[in-house]
Parts: sequence; structure tokens; C-alpha cells
Amino acid sequence: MARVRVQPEDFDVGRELEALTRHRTDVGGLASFVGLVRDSNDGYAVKGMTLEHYPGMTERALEDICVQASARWDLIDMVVIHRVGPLVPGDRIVMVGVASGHRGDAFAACEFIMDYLKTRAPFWKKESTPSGERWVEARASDEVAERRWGDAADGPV
Amino acid sequence: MARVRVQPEDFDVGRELEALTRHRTDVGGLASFVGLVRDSNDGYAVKGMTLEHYPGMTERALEDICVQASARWDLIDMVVIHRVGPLVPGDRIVMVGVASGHRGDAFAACEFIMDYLKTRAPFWKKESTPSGERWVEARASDEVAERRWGDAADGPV
Amino acid sequence: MVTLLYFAGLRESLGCSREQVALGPVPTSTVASLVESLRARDDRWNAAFSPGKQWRVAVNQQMADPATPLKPGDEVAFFPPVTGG
Amino acid sequence: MVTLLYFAGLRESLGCSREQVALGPVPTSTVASLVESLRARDDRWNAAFSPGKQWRVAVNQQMADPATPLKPGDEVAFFPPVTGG
Repeated sequence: MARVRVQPEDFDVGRELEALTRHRTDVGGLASFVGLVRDSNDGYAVKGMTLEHYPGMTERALEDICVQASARWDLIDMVVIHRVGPLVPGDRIVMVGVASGHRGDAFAACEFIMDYLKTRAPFWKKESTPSGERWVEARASDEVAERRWGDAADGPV
Repeated sequence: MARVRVQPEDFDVGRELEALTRHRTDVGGLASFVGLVRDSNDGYAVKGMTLEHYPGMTERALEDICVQASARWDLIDMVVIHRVGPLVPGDRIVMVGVASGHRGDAFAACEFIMDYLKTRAPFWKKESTPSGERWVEARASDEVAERRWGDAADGPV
Repeated sequence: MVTLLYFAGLRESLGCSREQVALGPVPTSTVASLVESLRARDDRWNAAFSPGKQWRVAVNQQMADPATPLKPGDEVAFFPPVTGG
Repeated sequence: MVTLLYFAGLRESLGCSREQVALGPVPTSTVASLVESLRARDDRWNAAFSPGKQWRVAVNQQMADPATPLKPGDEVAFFPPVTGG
């Protein structure tokens, strides 16, 4: 059911969301999130970044997150797209779209997928700043955001 | 800052979201929700519906909800579009898009706006079913969803 | 005078979408006293605004309640609980 | 033999992205025993996997932990906490 893609290319948010509801009349709510490159982070100016990933595991981890979301909420369809490679401020990095009969399920699943993706999908950002390149450090707040969904009993992160 | 529109015409979700981030590099997260007409509701088959509203107050109520969201979270821009008039299953009814520096703020504000819109914006749905037309009744679950955001001290609903 | 508006199911059951009415003595005019005078019209109006009925009111396009005071020129709208979104 | 992969900052500080190594006695091979053998290589490897360092491990592309058992043919990946999204 879920559509998962990892790619260097940008994506068309409107078209991806449209695909979740096209020719359907059972979708009541479509929640989505798009993450973009900001021009600053932790007080550093950011000129650009490069996203590294673990090919194979990345897709598998994203699919697993979608399976977990489907088990928790009543979902009709979903899409997760994550870019890799070089990006500049203003570029889209990631999008998640979730279609459901009801808005509560769509919202919750969309936020769950983003929280899990942030702590469980093998991507790493290297930022380019005026003082050189640096690997972005994981945020404790992302671990907190993930933990509020409770134990998924699928191992440590 | 907020863009509020009430119109009979459909809208282009991708273009509306794009407008929230165009020429900006400070947006880290863009959360959105699209509500659509379902082919069934409360066990009735739905052939179509007509959305009535209170011109003038509608726009004012939506703008007020956006002002409240801006006061609660750190937001960069937002859009709320709600259709009126005749609609059929699969049609878009409403969209909310919220751009923020951070995903938590974008998600929370988007869900808040939808919850408040559901209980405070003067729209009424009349559904067309095989056994005739009927006014949709307000859901207790929508009042519950609204109340979890706490008191806004702006009068009864 | 105040302008009264009725929407959705309430408009249909009353057969009225808009009217102008005179207010009672200004210092004591509230939404509650206005509703009392509307209920006195006939059985249909009495039933539509009976305590068991769910209705909402806005004064000058802001959500209001029975205690909200009214003054000449106000726009008062009555309607069922909203169902948009 | 098992295949070892290193990503991001860990790959850079070790100067290695991929290698193949022999496992110890199979019944006792775990991620922990593998890491112990890597730390014995030299100061750099010792430091990279020291208890104070934040590292993560996946076995056959599934998140794992020090107690996860290993068998010949496994793909074991080491990397820093993830920062996508």
C-alpha cells in the first residue's frame, strides 16, 4: 500500500498528494508534511548540505515505519519520499502524505511517520557552514518525540 | 500573514503549499491537511452535499483562528481555504497549510486550526442521500477534539 | 432595530432567512430577551428555540451567548452547531 | 566472513566504508564481540567505539544492539545516530 521512494531528485508535492486520493471517494482526510532545508541550524548559517544514506536499509526502514503506522491507525494510502545527495536552503528534503477516512488518523499517522523517520531511518546530514563542513548531531528532542508513541517492541534505535 | 479564502471553486493544493515557502529559506516544516467529501457518513450513502455558510462571519472566524494559532506557536505563514456550494464525493472541501521553522509547531498549528474550524467556523453541510436530503449533525467528537487545546477565553461556541 | 439572520436547518424550519425587529427597552436587551420574544411568536418559533434544541448565536459576526447584550443596529445570527471542515 | 559497513562521521573518522572480516567462534559471536575485536585494532578504532561514543548498529539492515548474534554472511553496519527528515 505505501509508496516509499529515496531519490536525489525533487518531487511534486501536489501530484504526490493527488495520487493518494485519485479515483477514490472513501478518503475523508489527507495529512501531509514537507521538510525543507533551512538557512540556519543550531545558530550556524547553513550554505548547503549533503544527505548520505544506507541504500537498501533506508527503503526497508521507511517501509517498516509505514507498516507500523498502518497497524496503529485506519489508513487508506500513504507516501514517503526522502531525498539524498546535495541540497541547498529552501530545497525540499522529505515529504509524508497519509490518506484516511478520518482526519484524526491521518494527522496522527503523518506525525508518527515523521517522528520515527527522524530516529530510525538511516540518513545523515552533513552541513556546509561558513566555518566548514560538519555532521549534524542527532537531537535529544527527536528521541523524545519518538518515545511519546510508546514501545513498538522492535529493538533499540 | 494568513491567507483565508472561502470560495465555490476547487483549489490547487500543490500551488497553495508552494506559495507558503516560495523565495524563503527559513521554513523547516510545512504541515497540511485536506478534507474531502466521502461517499458515506454515519452509515448513509452520500451522493453529494451542499455547503452553506455565513458570508462575512466565515472569513472573520477563520482569520481569528489563524491569529490564535499564531499566538500559540512560532509560525511563518499559513493558508486556509474552504469551499461552499454543491460538492460530490471525492471533491476537496477544505485545506489548511502551515509553514514554520520546526515540524512540531507546524503539525500542532495545522491540527489546531482544523479542530477549531470544525467547531467555530459557520459552515453547515446538507447531504444528499438515497432517502433524501439531511443536515449533517455536529459530532460530539469534534467538540472533544477542540477542547483538548484548552481554553481560548473567547466565548462559547 | 436589529437585523436577525437564520442559517441552515434553523432557517428551513422557521422559513425565514433574514428579518428586522425592534429591540425591547435597551438597558435590558440581551440575546436571551430577544429569544424569549421570538419564542412567543407561535409554536414553531417556540419549538425551534426551546431549551432542548441545540442552537448557536453570533452577534456582529462573533460567537455570543444568551447573556450577550444587544444594541440597535446589531446583526444577530441564529444557527445550528456548525459542521464544516 | 561478515561484511562490515560504516556510514557518515564514523566512516570518515575510521577511513573505511566497507570491509570483510572473519567471525570468531560462531556460538559466541555477537555484535559486542565483533566490536571488541575492532577496538583492539588501534587507538583510532578503540576511540570510535569507546563506551562514551554514540554509535548505532544494524544487522542485515535491521536495527540491532550489542547482544545481537552474528553468523557468517551477515551484513553489519555501524553509524552515528541518524539525522534525516
